[in-house]
Amino acid sequence: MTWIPEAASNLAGKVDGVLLVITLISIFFFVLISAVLIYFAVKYRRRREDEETPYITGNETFEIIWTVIPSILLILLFVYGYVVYKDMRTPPKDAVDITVTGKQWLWTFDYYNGKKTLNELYVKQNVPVRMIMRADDVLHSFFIPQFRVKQDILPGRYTQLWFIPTKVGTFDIFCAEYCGTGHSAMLGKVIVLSPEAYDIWEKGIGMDDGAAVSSLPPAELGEKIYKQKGCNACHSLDGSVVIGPSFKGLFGRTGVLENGKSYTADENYLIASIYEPQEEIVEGFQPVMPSFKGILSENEVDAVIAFIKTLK
Amino acid sequence: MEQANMDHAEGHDLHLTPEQEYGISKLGMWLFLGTEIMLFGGLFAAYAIFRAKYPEMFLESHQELNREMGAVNTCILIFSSLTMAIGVTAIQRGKQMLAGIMILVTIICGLGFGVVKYFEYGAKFAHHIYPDTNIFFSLYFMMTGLHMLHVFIGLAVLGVIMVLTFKGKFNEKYSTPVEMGGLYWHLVDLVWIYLFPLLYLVG
Amino acid sequence: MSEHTHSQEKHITSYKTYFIVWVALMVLTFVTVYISYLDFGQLNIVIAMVVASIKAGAVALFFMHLKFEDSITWLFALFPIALLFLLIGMTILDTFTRIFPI
Amino acid sequence: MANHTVATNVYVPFLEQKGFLSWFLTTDHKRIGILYLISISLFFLIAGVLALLMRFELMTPMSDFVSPHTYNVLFTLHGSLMVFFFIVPGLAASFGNFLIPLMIGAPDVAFPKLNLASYWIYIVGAIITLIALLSPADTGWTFYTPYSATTDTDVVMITFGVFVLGFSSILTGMNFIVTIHKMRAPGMTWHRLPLFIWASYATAVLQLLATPVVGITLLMLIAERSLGVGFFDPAKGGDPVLFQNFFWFYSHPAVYIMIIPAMGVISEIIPVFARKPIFGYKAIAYSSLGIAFISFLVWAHHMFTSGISEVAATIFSFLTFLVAIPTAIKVFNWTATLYKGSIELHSAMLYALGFIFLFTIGGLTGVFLGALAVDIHLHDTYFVVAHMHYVMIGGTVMGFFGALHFWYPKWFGKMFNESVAKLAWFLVFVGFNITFFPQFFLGIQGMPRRYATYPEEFESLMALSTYGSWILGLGVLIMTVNLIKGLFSDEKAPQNPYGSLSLEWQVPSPPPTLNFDKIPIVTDWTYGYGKKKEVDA
Ligand code: HEA
Ligand code: HEA
Ligand code: HEC
Ligand code: CUA
Ligand SMILES: [Cu+2]
Repeated sequence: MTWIPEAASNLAGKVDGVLLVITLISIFFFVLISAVLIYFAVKYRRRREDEETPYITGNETFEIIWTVIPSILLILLFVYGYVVYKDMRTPPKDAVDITVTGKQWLWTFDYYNGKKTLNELYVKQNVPVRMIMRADDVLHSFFIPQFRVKQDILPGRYTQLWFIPTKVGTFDIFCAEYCGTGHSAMLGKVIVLSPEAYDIWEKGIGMDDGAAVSSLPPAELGEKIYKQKGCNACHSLDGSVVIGPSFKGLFGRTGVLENGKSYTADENYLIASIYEPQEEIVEGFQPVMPSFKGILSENEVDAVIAFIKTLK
Repeated sequence: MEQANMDHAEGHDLHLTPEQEYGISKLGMWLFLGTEIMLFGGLFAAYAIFRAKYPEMFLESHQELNREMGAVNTCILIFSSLTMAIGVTAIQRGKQMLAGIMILVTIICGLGFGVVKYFEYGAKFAHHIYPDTNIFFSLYFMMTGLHMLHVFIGLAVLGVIMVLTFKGKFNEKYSTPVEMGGLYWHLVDLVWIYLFPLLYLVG
Repeated sequence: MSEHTHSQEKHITSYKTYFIVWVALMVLTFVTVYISYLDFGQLNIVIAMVVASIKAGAVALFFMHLKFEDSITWLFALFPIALLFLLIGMTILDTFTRIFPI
Repeated sequence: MANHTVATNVYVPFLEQKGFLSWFLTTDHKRIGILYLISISLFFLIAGVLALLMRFELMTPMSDFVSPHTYNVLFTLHGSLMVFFFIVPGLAASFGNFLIPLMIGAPDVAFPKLNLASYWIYIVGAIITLIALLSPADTGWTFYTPYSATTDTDVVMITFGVFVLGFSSILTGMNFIVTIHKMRAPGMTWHRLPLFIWASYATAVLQLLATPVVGITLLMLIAERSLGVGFFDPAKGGDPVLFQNFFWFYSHPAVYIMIIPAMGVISEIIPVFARKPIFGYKAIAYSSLGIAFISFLVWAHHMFTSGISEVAATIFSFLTFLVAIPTAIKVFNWTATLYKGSIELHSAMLYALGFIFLFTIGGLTGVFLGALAVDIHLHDTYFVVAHMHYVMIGGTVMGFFGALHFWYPKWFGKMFNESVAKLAWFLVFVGFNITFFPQFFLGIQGMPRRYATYPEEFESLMALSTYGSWILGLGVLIMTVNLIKGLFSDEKAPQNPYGSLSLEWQVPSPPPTLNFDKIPIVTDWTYGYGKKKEVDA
């Protein structure tokens, strides 16, 4: 682990430049002050009770020096920071638009090509992207450390950010603005594909990510969906309650709903829970689960259920 | 170098001379008025922003307000400020009876203001206008509500001061509480001077 | 207590002054109400605020005796107003220079 | 030389009177100071224990000790209690109350009854907030809308508690300003005032004029929740970012409410233990006012990524850099004061030197955050957490501990064990750095704050931070025990153990009820240490 995360976007290098300059200036001043402080504290430590000290009340020259030099440095730093900021805030004309919606506690991405993904953002290497962002409920913040980009997303209004991904790979997306219980689980991935790989992804149909995945056995596909589509943000596999009930031993379980009715978690119940979560709320939980209608195909829901069945 | 003649600092209480106490109270009061300005400030800032954002909403909604009632209330409050000021001068000249009566008139005016406001609010509720109707009315209710709260606090303070005045506690040598009560009351007036046009006239 | 005990002499404002100020306030109130029936477009609020500020100034200077106060009182009377302008000014600046991508 | 005309007729220390009412209805500024001291220390310990719980949870990436919801509640309470109930009233109310009248040669503050009222308002606010713990909020101490307007937890109660508390702050500020203007002893001119007084004055102005804005903001939030108004709700035409503007208009000045008194303390401790006049008196004095003034102009540096306009961000970034200048002046002047001194490393002095080290780190990292491009990356990461703890613990808390050790003999007339105090200092200093230094790296790596669970790659540094917090906690514990034990020791403190020239040391320890037998006549400034050639007015 280096002290600074990998620089994986066109902006990262520039931000790192500012960061480096500030770090150097800071280290300089810190070392200077500490060295002088320690030197004085040792050199002039009290040896006798009746030591005489000179009556020095100040010195204008010094006063001016240590006002003017930091001032100049600070103004330079401001300008440098501003120049890079301006860059970070001005998307190029040819950027492709991807719409991001943040809601408690998922990311949805809508692409210019009509595709839609959940918690996974696919972008093409070296192609500028403009993210147009909006929240459904409360504030969130879209943050990719390796790209050095961050922007809050707000309900009722669009905000934007842009970048050119320069390295192929998978990087974390964090929600950086506190948004409630699931804030720390509101994670995503940005997957930077080489132009060739991106074209293949673009041609893939539906929401499955490629033929390779669909050919998995259902339970394994279900597990993959569980991780990719963000079920893991709220449902644990080990019996602990995060935000929603754990999936452990869920299948066949009986329980009580908020409205007092009791239920058995059979296939139909699970399908309904995923497509219309607000209809039947399990007792003791909040109605916060988003509907996955239009996000998970029927095959995928079947796969999830197959996966849940394996969790005894 | 000033001379120290402060031997009277001995003893059980802070022996400040009445003049010193007067200076101290007055500065304190003005500082307090400064915080009051900032307290209303948040609402004024919100007003400025939302008015600039939604001029039509403000224009439309303010027509629901009753200009006449607002104007009447403005006159009542300005008049009460006059009587309060006269009360202060009266007590400074040692005229306790006049001062007491003037404060009484001020209080009556304050009550009158409250009565008018009561009818105004009542009329709003009758038209199903509540604080959550729209942002203009949110501001209207919060600004006038906070102002009303100040009026009530002022009335309570003036009530006490009036009783003490009639009891003869104050005179030309010592009139600090009357003056402080006066400053506070004028501030209440001052805030209304802005609220009236902002809410009733140029919504 | 070092704070100069000299000139603690109070200024007592005469009843006459108060009456004059009051009449002025009433006239100005009438003026704002009257003007509000006319339409000066954007100027409406400016006029209203100028009139209100004159009134407020009169209340502060005479009813509240600010005219006869020392510089510290003036400072503490004016500084909050400056801050208020700052608060309003900067929030407005922010609100109306934002960028909306769509 | 601060002249002292303290007669020695009947000396009745202010601690003499006994009984419940003698404390709870006291208007003696020294006793009110003690009341504040006890209250804020309790809140510090409570909120500190909450922090230790948080750190314990964060030792591993999973949420295995408390649930995410509980974690969120923990940092909300930790932040709110620390900020509103410990550090904002903190030094200003406890040591400010104790010292201001003594230092300026006055028998009490300008409004003693109001002073008592302020304390009780503080307590009422605290009680309301403690009641709020029955259904604790989970919004973070910043109460950002719309989350705070929609969460099921009880936000109204805690914000109302903070609202009430605000009045305590306002009244204290007003009291101090008037006291400093009107109650100075003869000869105590502005340029002879101890620097702690200048600092308290600057702080008081901030308290007076910034606090009402947070008051009205919280009131608007309460109205939002209870009356359904929509100032901050986009669905009703409101603007969530407006809330942030209002909140930081107060809360940025509030961070200087926290630090300026501590800077004042440092300016008192260093000359005494270096036996040197403070270097650059006027520069330090006026820079306090400068900081206070500029601090009103920088609030939106907390909002660079929040969706404010670029123009505003640029202006605020520029002004943020300006605020570093008066601070830099202070740091350099303190360092220069040590030159050719006769330095005694008393525990109070160790805290003061610790302050300079740690606060410099905190301040410099503040400059990182002020730089627009860098803040985009670092905002809402552990870098900010580290920055704020470096300035608040490395700065204010160090100053607070320093003040405790420095004025302890004066206040209580007793002594604590100096060796134990040095040991505690060492543990606090080392533990603090182990806890928070790794967080800078975590932040740069991208670890977001307010995360109950976190990706595994951050585990080693997070665990290190947790171990550090144990050392820090141990240090605080030892210090607390040492100071409390000192109260019951038989060792009487001398009137002026360090040879200070400031007025409070010219009266017996503990001071008599009305401080002075006679109001003293001051003939020189407070810092006339060393072999003197001329008198500085
Ligand atoms: C005691 C409290 C305190 C103090 C004194 C400061 C001091 C400063 N703070 Fe800090 N700050 C906080 C408490 C404090 N802060 C808190 C609590 C938060 C987080 C709130 C939250 O979100 O929960 C915060 C967050 C915060 C942010 C927002 C970060 C974010 O959320 O993205 C920023 C951004 O600009 C910032 C900047 C500064 C600056 C520039 C200073 C300056 O005043 C520092 C000046 C000092 C120095 C610079 C060091 C000494 C100078 C020299 C040695 C001279 C040479 C230096 C140079 C030439 C560079 N702070
Ligand atoms: C004055 C301010 C102050 C102080 C002193 C502290 C002190 C500490 N803080 Fe705090 N902190 C904040 C103000 C402060 N904090 C704020 C404002 C936030 C932001 C909140 C938010 O995001 O909303 C924050 C957030 C915060 C976080 C980030 C949480 C997150 O974002 O997820 C962390 C994590 O490590 C942390 C840790 C600590 C630790 C380890 C201490 C240590 O210094 C604590 C030291 C320990 C003690 C003081 C306890 C000692 C006592 C004992 C050992 C037992 C004795 C008991 C009795 C006698 C009863 N704090
Ligand atoms: C934002 C949090 C959240 C996410 C993300 C989420 N859920 Fe849920 N889920 C909940 C909550 C809360 C409940 C309980 C309340 C309810 O019944 O709606 C729940 C209930 C359920 C239930 C019924 C459980 C029972 O014990 O009866 C199923 C099945 C379920 N979710 C499946 C899923 C699947 C599959 C996914 C992902 C594709 C998912 N959930 C994603 C929050 C979430
Ligand atoms: Cu979404 Cu935090
Ligand atoms: Cu700040």
